[in-house]
Amino acid sequence: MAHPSDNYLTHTRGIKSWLLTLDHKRIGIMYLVTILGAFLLAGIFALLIRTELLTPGQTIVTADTYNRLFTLHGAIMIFLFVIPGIPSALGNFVLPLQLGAKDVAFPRLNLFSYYLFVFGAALMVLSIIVGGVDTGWTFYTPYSTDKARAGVIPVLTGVFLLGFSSIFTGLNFIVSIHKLRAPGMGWFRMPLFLWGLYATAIMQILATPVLGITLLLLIVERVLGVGIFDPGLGGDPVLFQHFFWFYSHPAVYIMVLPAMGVISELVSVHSHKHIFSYKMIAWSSVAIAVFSFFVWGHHMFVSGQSAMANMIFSALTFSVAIPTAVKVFNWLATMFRGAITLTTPMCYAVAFLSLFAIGGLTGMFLGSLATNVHVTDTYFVVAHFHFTMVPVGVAFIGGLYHWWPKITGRMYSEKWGRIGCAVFVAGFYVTFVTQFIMGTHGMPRRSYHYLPEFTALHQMSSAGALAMATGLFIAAGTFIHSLVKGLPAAANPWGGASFEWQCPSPPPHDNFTETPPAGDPYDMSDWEYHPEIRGYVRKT
Amino acid sequence: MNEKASHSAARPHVVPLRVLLAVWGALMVFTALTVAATEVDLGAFNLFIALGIATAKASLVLLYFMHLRYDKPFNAVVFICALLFVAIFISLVLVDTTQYQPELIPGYAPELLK
Amino acid sequence: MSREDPRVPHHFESAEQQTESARLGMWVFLATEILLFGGLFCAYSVYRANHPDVFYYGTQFLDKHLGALNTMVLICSSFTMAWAVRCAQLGERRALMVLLSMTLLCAALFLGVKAIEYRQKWKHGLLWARKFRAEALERSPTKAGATWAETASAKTTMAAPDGQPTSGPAASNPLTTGTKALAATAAFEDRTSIPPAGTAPAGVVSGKKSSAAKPSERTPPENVQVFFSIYFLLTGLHGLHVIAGMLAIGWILRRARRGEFSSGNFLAVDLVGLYWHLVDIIWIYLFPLLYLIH
Amino acid sequence: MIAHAADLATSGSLIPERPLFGSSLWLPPPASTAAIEVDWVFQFIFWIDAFFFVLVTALMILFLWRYARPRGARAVGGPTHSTPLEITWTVVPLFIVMAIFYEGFRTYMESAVTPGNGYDVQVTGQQWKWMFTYPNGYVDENLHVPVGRPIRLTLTSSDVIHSLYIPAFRLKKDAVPGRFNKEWFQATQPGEYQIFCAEYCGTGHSDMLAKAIVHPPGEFENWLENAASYASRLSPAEAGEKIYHIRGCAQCHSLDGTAGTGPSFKGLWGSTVTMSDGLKVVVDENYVRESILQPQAKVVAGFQPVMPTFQSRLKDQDILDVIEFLKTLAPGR
Ligand code: HEA
Ligand code: HEA
Ligand code: HEC
Ligand code: CUA
Ligand SMILES: [Cu+2]
Repeated sequence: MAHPSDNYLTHTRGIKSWLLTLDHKRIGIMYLVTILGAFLLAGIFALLIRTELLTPGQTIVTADTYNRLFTLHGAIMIFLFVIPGIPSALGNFVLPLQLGAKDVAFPRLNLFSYYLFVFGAALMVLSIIVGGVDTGWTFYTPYSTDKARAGVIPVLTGVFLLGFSSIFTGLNFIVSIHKLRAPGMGWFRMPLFLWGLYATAIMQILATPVLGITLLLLIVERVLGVGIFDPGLGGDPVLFQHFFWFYSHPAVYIMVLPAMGVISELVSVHSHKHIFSYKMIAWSSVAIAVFSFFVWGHHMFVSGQSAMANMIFSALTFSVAIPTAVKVFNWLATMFRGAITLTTPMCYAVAFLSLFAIGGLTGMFLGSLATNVHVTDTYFVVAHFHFTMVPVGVAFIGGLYHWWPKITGRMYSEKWGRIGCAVFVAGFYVTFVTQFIMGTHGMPRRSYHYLPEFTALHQMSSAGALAMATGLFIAAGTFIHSLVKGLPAAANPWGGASFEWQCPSPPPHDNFTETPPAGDPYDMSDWEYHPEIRGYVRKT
Repeated sequence: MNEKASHSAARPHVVPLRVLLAVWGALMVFTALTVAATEVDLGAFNLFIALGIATAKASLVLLYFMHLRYDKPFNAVVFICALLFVAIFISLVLVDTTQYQPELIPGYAPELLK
Repeated sequence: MSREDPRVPHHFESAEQQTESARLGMWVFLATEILLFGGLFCAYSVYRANHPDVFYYGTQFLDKHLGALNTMVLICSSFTMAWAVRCAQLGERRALMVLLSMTLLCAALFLGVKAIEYRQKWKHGLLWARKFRAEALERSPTKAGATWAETASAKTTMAAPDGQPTSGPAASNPLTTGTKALAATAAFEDRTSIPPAGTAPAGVVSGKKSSAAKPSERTPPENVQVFFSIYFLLTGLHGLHVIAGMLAIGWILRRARRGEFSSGNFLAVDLVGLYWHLVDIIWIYLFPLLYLIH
Repeated sequence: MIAHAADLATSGSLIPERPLFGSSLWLPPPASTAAIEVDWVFQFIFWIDAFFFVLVTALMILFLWRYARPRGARAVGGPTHSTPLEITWTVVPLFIVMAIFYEGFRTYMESAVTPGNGYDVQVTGQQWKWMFTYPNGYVDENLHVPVGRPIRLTLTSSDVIHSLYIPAFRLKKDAVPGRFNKEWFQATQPGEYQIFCAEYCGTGHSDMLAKAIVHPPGEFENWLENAASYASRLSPAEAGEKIYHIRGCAQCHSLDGTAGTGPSFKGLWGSTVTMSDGLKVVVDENYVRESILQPQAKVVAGFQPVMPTFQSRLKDQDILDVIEFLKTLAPGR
């Protein structure tokens, strides 16, 4: 055993030892801080959006400002929060630990991705100075090439860099999972979080480069005018949509697969029961990853895409629902006859289940051709994607609570953790269920003002947003409180059986002095609770 | 790998110079061939011939210059997956754009005249 | 834990694990490169499938011989690179350096030829869409240029709306008269008669569908500029990769001179080689797709 | 099927009535043939979804309550998989989603095939206004149609992508520059319905509104004849004002003196304006005519040369009418 005070946080000191670190755990923490900062910024934009929508006409900002607000809200939330959130922050920290490895395969590349990320993020935020972007996060041509504000170029460049950051992280994870598994850890002995990350990495490798070329083409289109996407020069704007969604549809599963991986961990560990049907959950991740490449056209049903393509894409869209359903039912089956402790991570896990079920099920209205035509580009879609992406954020926060003791070596307040979760979820339902109703009544999205009959619903929605923000601030408060006053955490506070619980909290610089023997990561039967250390110890 | 790495089998495959030369020669011949093939008018076939020859050349480079033939099979899987997904991308986009072609306004490019 | 080789980073068990990881990483990276280019190949396929005439027409302005020359140059460089890897594996330092230098030389030659081609295009105004000058086709050295003036004037008289005096090849397109904002509406109003039910979409007059043109018919089709856009995008992105490859080769050449490689340690040469061969493979496809359209 | 669908949708019996929109909670009252069908599919999916949502949430809450344990619980055993169960929850959803796909697809195809006897209207989107062109060449800012007759729309745009959205008809189609998208509908109820632009198109996106006006049987033809003959019916100045609205001049030129994209028309006539190259020009017939036909010839100082030419879109008579209208706005009038 290493000396308890020598952990990765105290291993070396000084700001330089952080900025130039090759330790995956420190890089994970740097990601975490950056990503939470981005989340806060985009969340503030969201609150400004909701304030503007309090009244039908102008409330606080002009139409142009509003357009810049929702664009940056969407773009930052997606590219700086949900996509990198779980893989880059939690994944970086947890993946080598769960593998029983000392680090990821390419630590230098890992640090490089982080700086790409920071640089890309900075470019996106700096775009505000040069006039902002008002294209929507989808950058549709010819608006983005002809009309939009000057800020598009820095934003596009920023997202391009973020894309490569994401690619390199994925590459690192694939190689790590292939080559660095601990002796004896077969593919089906990996924790399911790693399956989620692996499936995600496949998509990052295969889809993100297409985003790269799309953005590059868009920049070239705007600067030089190559006429691939700009109809003014003989290009085809619908082709741009194909390019964009070929990445951006898989991207929504890049967001959700790691979240599902987290949920598999949370549900099993906090129900103190072996995960139900490990193999189906593992394979369904891969199935979702593969199917997700065939459905991008469902974002283009009214764009002038041909009826034939509409039919193909609609049919294929539904294929993704099956592996998702498999996961949902398996999680329920895991809870069945479990020994469920309603800890904060478990609260977030069940919040994920109930919210994501709605998000996914409303995807059925969108995937079905007849109903899509009516609700596409309305608040119905806005509500759908918040009901799918905010749960990803929920899983992220749940995972953060779950691994927080490991990361910081301190416990947090369970009571306030649960209160924060409850306030957030209640606010969430109010904010976005109202938007489903508005959507079916024809309220178009990206509108800074609206017809008076929508006023009541919009105001309810704004009130809900305030509650969401309150819940999140409570959550943030528990984390800060824990850093300052938290009780020391045991190595294994929850009784999990995967490797990360078998090294001290916080882990030493090298993770494991002795790699533990690989076993079933969900067989928790020989761990026993010891109240005096607030944690589980393996039966001897 | 998960199994205790066997250090003895670590030696890389050294491709004999003879093979490299032969591949180089074949590539040159194929290049000449593909240029020659354009001189004959075979209609749509020309495209297939050109792509066929290019694929043959690419395979030679992959198998021998890039050692794929002697490498871990998974590396080949990675490469083939990449090609497969490019193929999916192109074919589904093509299915759509060829269908809506008649709706486009021919020669629409107003900005060129500015 | 025993560690035979101090150069192996602490998180790997053995040099073999490191080599395998690095090679897998490189292959995964090459996969992303393929998808990056895949986007451009997709744009190529879409425009070629929908406007074959544009490609038949455009390709004749590319110099097949220079293209073939460049293909051979790149193949040679691939060969020297493969040989260089072999030398590195066998620990032949001098030969490794010579071969890497030859590879660099070929790469420079390739870029030189490319520069010549680009200069010709620039001179003739055969550039990407916004910079494209249609008049250039007239002055271009090929046979096709000759017919341009005639067709242009023929089309002008046929299509000029409202008898407005128009001139120049650009006017041949009835839809593009006036500013962009007007074009679409003009399209409606110039063809005021709405087609009867069940026929082609309004505004699409019967007659020349672009794909109907035969390759022998060497009149400049509409929107030729797109061909040159695609040409510059594909060769440009490829050119950037060549430059990146040259930097990488230069870097291992320097390391080779310092004697950093040995038969037990040649990973970097191997990886750069893989990258360089991919750049070659992409060109192997670009050459027939751009220069040899028949 | 239609009868059944109509039953479900119009009675709204399946979902509670809400006064908020004078209609059901979920959808506005249907007003086209397709809307009735679409609503049926909507209900179909709605109830499947409701079932699964209740199933998932109820089981979840039940388990949370039934198997709750205090902190420090020991792990419990139990089966880790069950093939019959797994097959069931893979195959049953599979069939359900196939049904959802089929219903949506069938209904979509019914409305995708354009009927032969339709009435044609051409739709042009322009930042930030809709223009509807009728077969006789008349252009209006609203969509007027006869009830009970298939209307075929041909959509395009003159700048960026817009999307014509009529919620009451459950109709939406993008207007894409450089192409003609087709769509059709058949209104079932006379009345006035809201039109939105559903594809984000810039500053004025949320103001890009219009009305779909469905005329009772026999009235549409009269309306069209009347509207199209505004030139002979109205005084030249009134006709000019009408052109000002329907041709989209109002998008850029205000009447109250505030400068928009272009200079305001208030007090323009007879005044002296300075061009970007310093030239001074008196606004008279010739200048206005030139401004409309060749807007880029003289560009007013302080403005971008963005005004489109109206060559071939406005006839000489129209321009004269506009001039008369401008005169009414002259200072001292
Ligand atoms: C994390 C992100 C995420 C996830 C996971 C999903 C999941 C799904 N999405 Fe969503 N989607 C987005 C994010 C996401 N989406 C975003 C951001 C947009 C808009 C982008 C923009 O325009 O700005 C969008 C838009 C969008 C559209 C286009 C709408 C439009 O603009 O017209 C469509 C259309 O088909 C769609 C469908 C689906 C489907 C079918 C799923 C499926 O994967 C859902 C599967 C899940 C379930 C079905 C629920 C669980 C299953 C059960 C409880 C079992 C029983 C179920 C059945 C038997 C049906 N989505
Ligand atoms: C992950 C993605 C994500 C998330 C989480 C959110 C969160 C929210 N979104 Fe957003 N949204 C998008 C992605 C997301 N959104 C996208 C992609 C679009 C489309 C943009 C476009 O059209 O181009 C969009 C558009 C969009 C619109 C539509 C605008 C329009 O079309 O006109 C609205 C309107 O209500 C809205 C509201 C909200 C609200 C109230 C929240 C709230 O949930 C926000 C609450 C969060 C906070 C207030 C931050 C608090 C943070 C902290 C306190 C720090 C946290 C620290 C810890 C917890 C440790 N969003
Ligand atoms: C897209 C915006 C736009 C539309 C639509 C538009 N204009 Fe203009 N117009 C401008 C701008 C900008 C200017 C000033 C620059 C210039 O002179 O070209 C202008 C200038 C003018 C002038 C000269 C005004 C002056 O102060 O000297 C006249 C007259 C005019 N427009 C008439 C019209 C009429 C009539 C219509 C409709 C049939 C119309 N415009 C539609 C943007 C527009
Ligand atoms: Cu036009 Cu939005
Ligand atoms: Cu999607």
